[in-house]
Amino acid sequence: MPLYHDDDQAMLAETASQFMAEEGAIAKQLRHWRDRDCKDGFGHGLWKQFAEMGFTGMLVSEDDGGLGMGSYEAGIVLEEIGRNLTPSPFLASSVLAATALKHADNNARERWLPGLVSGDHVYTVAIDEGAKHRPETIKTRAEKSGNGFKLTGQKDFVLHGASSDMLVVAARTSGNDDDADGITLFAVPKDAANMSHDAVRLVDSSMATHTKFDGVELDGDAVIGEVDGGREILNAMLTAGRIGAAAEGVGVASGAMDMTVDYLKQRKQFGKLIGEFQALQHRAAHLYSEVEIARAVTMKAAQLLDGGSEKADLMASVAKAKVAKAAGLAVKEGVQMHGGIGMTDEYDIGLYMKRDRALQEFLGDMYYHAGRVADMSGY
Amino acid sequence: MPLYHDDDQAMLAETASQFMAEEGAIAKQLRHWRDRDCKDGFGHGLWKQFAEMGFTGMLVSEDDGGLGMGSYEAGIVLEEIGRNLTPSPFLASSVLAATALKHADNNARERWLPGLVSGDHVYTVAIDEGAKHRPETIKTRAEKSGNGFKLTGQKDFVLHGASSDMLVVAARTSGNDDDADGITLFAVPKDAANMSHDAVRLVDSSMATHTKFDGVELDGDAVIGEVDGGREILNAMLTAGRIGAAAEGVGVASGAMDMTVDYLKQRKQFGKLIGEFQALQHRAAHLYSEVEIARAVTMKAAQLLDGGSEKADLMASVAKAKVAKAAGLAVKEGVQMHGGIGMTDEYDIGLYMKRDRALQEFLGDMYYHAGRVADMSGY
Amino acid sequence: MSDHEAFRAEVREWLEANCPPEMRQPVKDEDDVYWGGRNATFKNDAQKAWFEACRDKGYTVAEWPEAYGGAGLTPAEGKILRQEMSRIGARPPLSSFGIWMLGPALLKFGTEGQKQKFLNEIARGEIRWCQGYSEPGSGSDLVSMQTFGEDKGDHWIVNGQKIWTSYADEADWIFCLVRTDKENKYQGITFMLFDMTSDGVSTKPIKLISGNSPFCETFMDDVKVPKSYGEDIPGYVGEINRGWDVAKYLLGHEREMISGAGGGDRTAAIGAAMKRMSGELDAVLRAELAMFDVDALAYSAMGEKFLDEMKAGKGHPAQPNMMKYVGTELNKTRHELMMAAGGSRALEWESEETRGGKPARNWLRTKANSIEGGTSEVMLNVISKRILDLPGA
Amino acid sequence: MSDHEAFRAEVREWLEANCPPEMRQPVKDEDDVYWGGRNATFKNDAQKAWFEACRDKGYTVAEWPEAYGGAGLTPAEGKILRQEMSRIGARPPLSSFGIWMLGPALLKFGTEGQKQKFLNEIARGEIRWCQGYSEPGSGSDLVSMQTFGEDKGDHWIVNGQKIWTSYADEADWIFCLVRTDKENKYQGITFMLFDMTSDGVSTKPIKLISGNSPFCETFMDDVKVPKSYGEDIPGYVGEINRGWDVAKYLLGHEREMISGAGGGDRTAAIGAAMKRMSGELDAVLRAELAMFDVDALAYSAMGEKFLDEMKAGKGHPAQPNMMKYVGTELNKTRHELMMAAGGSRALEWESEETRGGKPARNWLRTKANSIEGGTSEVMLNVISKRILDLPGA
Repeated sequence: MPLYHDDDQAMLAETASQFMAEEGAIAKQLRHWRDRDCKDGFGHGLWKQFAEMGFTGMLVSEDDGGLGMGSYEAGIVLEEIGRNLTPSPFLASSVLAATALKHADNNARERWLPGLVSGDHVYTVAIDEGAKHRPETIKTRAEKSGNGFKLTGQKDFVLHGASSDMLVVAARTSGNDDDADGITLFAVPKDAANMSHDAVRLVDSSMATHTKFDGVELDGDAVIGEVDGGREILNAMLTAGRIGAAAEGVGVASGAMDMTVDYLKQRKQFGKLIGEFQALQHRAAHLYSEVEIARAVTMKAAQLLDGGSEKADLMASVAKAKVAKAAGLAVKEGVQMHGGIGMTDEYDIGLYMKRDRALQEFLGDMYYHAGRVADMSGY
Repeated sequence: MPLYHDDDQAMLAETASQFMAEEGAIAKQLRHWRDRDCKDGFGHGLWKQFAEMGFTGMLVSEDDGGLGMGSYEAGIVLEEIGRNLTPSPFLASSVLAATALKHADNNARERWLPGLVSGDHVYTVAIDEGAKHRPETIKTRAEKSGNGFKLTGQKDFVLHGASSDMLVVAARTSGNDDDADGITLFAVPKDAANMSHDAVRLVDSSMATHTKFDGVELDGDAVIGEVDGGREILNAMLTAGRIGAAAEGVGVASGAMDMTVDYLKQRKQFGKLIGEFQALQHRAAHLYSEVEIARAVTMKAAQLLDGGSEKADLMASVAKAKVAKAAGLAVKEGVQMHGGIGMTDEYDIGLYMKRDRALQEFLGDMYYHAGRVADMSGY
Repeated sequence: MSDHEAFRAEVREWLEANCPPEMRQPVKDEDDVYWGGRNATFKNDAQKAWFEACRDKGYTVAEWPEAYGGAGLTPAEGKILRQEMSRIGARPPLSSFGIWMLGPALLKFGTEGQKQKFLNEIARGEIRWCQGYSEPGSGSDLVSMQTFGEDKGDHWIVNGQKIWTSYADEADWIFCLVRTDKENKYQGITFMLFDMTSDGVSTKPIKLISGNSPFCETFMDDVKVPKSYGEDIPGYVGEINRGWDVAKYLLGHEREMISGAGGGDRTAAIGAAMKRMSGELDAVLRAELAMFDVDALAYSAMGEKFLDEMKAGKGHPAQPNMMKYVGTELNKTRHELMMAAGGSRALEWESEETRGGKPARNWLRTKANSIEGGTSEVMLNVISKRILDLPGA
Repeated sequence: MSDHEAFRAEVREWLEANCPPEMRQPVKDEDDVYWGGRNATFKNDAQKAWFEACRDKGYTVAEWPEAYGGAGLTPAEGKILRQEMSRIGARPPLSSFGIWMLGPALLKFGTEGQKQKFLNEIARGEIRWCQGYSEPGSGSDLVSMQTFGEDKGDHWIVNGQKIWTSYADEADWIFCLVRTDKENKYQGITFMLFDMTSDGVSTKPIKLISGNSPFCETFMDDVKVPKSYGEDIPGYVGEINRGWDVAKYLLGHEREMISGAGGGDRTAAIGAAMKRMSGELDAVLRAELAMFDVDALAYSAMGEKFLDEMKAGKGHPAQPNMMKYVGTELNKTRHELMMAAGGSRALEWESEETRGGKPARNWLRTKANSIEGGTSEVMLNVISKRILDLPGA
């Protein structure tokens, strides 16, 4: 498969680009909700529009009412989300939770998928424990209790946890903290007793929670996949999520870069457009190269995943790390080249820097993923 | 003590600068001996001149016939050596071996120091085992044998080992390979039986050996310091040697930078001096900053060592790593900015790149020393 | 005992007696800093006592002459005082742009009358100053500024807009670059002094990406600036139309100060602190921290060398540009790594655990380091030209 | 079975029958590469057999028309052939600047007579070409070249000096940029073709920092270059004084080729190989390798995307400049890290263990990557101008 959009994908890209630039624009969504101190961190109206566009269920199979598309297509939408800094539960709900629900039995799928596809519901995933992403270690425990389970522990960095109708929670049902086996995924509904959210606003104005499970009672239906067999589903979720986050990061990088290159063509100092200064030209050209490469590897990772390749996991880490490098460079150069006004809240370039930071951290930063590349390569 | 030369040091710097630019110049020494395929890798005549200048014994106490100067002063000479790529046994003999001999008893000092001070002898040290510098592990063993010892093992990267009248060898007299204790230093004369050198030319045209000890018999007099108590002397040697190598690296960096900045003022392309191109200006200015900082930290490390500070060890690693970064940048930018002719053997800039590479590796590269900084800082 | 040792003993004793324990704590919050001025209030008695003791001893501006409110210390003595204050962690008794910026300009360019009036007011914390330099169209290219003062004989009528005037909303007076000759770019600027309560002056705070800030926009709408405030007290520093000389001197001084402060936080190694904060570090992050610490520790040696050379009148006069460039770039990297080590917790923007998002806000704030006081690009231009002597730079 | 599948099967069968096992080994030494030419000799029978089989089949230049010695394959068929050769590790049967450089120029700009003569000679390995572009004073600024051809009616008398002419000492003919109008910078250059045995041509090998090299200086001292070699066979390509168009086309083609090859070694991850070679790696070096491998693997995806887009006529036409820039910079870093992992052993310059200093010589040789074929600086200029559309670039 060639590494560029086919006709359908090109059409999707155009649609998504237009939609997000209009409906998901910074002024209309990010600044709008932020300036109103919105406790969701995103607009439910836009989420409904996502559903109308078919985005919400794009990874859901056609049998389950979705579009049955792949990670590559989700990446197309996510890149536009990134470019416009559009706040939405798309990554958590439509990529991460949807990937987990693919592995659920019919009952669970019937219970949860229609709400996702219709845009009535918002889901999220609870993976991290502590401030850094280390899914190899899972301490949250689910103990057998009657016909079901009792969940105890704490999850951090749960994206819009307090606004979610259901959380996919990775918990340990057997073994020790660091074991690969013994993990089970649960679909925990928002009204579960003994679950509490400490919601915090993050630097990019999104909301996340520290979520506490203090003996949350779950029945057997809550299990996604097999008991003790959740690691594989978790890994599938992580790979899809990382590639999705990378795709969004490519959009953030591109958006920041385009805005900066435009500025270089407008701002004058010393009687010249600052874009005429060769030192800035070379830095911009280097940045362009990095962003192009980040996009390529993200597309490649998505293609591998969609093709069922074993290499998808490695390439997902490469993509996540490379995008972190490129997008980090894009926002840093963006603010620096904008000079003083780049530091003001009035200009958008700083918003790209904030979003990039949160996205870098989500599902593992470049250091984590570079280390993973080394581990997987055997050194 | 302020971090600049006092009057005596300034005078030494001027003397060393003039001497090395005249007598130690690239055409007169490095190219001269290289093009004649000299098996020593340096000129004994120049070494005699070093002695006449007092350089050979500058770290040797006045009681032992030297100048009783410190690491700071040795650094002044080494920076000029680096700037002119002057091949000599100064670092191995007058810094490393001399530092070890300070810890030797009177007999040994009387035996070895006069030859060093007079320039008649050349010494070296044998520390590394394997291709990377890892002095924490020492496998070469010296076993008790009669009144003396029998030395067995192999040392690598022994600078001009085959041209040396004596080698200071770090060997294990007790304990396991990785133990801190149980190391003893020996002064092994060149005519020792069962010692063999596999001499190789290195990229910078210097000579080094893989030296094999196949049951080398040594009498008790060969011990420098205490039996099993050599680690401390070894560490003292390493610290002095690393600071010395850093100082030489500062010279290499400065020499390469100056040559490059000069070239920027001469070469024309597109109807302009290439030094007028802002992208090159900024890179040159960045390089200047890095070289200045590398010099500062090297001076600081030397001052700390001369002042007997506990921080000298840490700062030696900082200096070695920082100089490696700065000098590596200087030679890379140097060759690139010279363009095609920078790749030719006819121009000197490539010689700086070669010398830098060898120097980077000697006594630990930037990765080793950065790791050491982390270890020593407790993370 | 040398004179210096005697002086050190004397300083120690004085500090022991006069610096309250509360004033030996690190500055934590904005109101731990005392800025003086007409509307100043003290946070607590300790702050007041410490300020007044220093003021009376001349220690708010220790190296200024006694006639202008200082203690007339020699540079060597000044260094000893700073060392001793640093040893006990004493806070600065008074912070102000009067001390850092206007004072040095007046000491060099001011009339005796200006020094008597303004320096004493500054030293005693009576008048708080702000600085009117940048304009929206004039950042790195400062000399292109357009705020204009029309000559009306004994006064000017000033119109225009300044930006990045720190604490303009709390300052009493402003020192301000005003164009007084439109035909002459460099020799058409006057360095004016005027009261912020003058008619026609208004300010508007600037919100930064890191949150609220001390920066303001300052608007001047037909502001009347007298040419004289009394005998030998001109309403401008230096000569009319020669304000750029004063401004350039101050910019150099500012860079020196930034680089001189070049030590401090931004040069500290951080790896160990990150491990204490976050526990075991990812291996690659640890390596990045180690490579950073090498740079930071090396830069701190450079800071020491730079200060030593500056004191001794050695070193290249353009070196502060290098120090500013490297120091600010390092500090940005430092905060990038701190954010990485802090993980998702460090992303929090308002939480109690992060004291209102300190890690993230501090990180964002550092991004201005390489913009304010001369961008990194300008620093590199200056190094190219003045140190490396590259053509056409 | 689609046509392509049929073609693939056919190619497989042909390769099986015609590519000797010895020719399926990686190229190790210089004489494993067959360059053709008047004085060519074969290293062994296998090399000869493989070359002749390909020559007779048109596979030395498979996508060229059959009339010019090729096999007339479509691009899709050409790709299949390359894939199948790559699958069995088959060596190129014939390497030459005629194939890579002059051929494409003639295909685009040549007369029918030139194509008939020169392309067939190239395809059959009869004539080995070298390239005369750079001059000592004209590197990045190639168009400033000064080698001059004086018009003598039916011929030129050429004087001047070229540099970086690869294998000039072994080549039979040269394609050479010669100034034919001193008044006209861009439209005063002619792309000439002449025999290296002509009177007045001499060459001198260039020794590089990595050791001996294929590069030469080439001197032209009153060399007579005919304007015609027969009917419809001009002694120059394109028009007189319009050689810059041909040169520019070829430079673009060269960058495309470099970027197209952009895969290969320089994009490979190296961490695992370094560990196999050196044992346990220092922690910080391991981290640096990991960060590099991220870049290398990402670039290899970019290489794939670039080739796919190029084949499909998508992608920005200036993209080869980006590929060349990043690929060469990465390759330099790669060898820096390989030297670090290799330690003191990798420093050896002549030892048997290093096969005559391969690691160090290869490392040094990579430093030219970002100079030859357009410097990184020129690549960045082109990206600024042609892709980012920055002003004055």
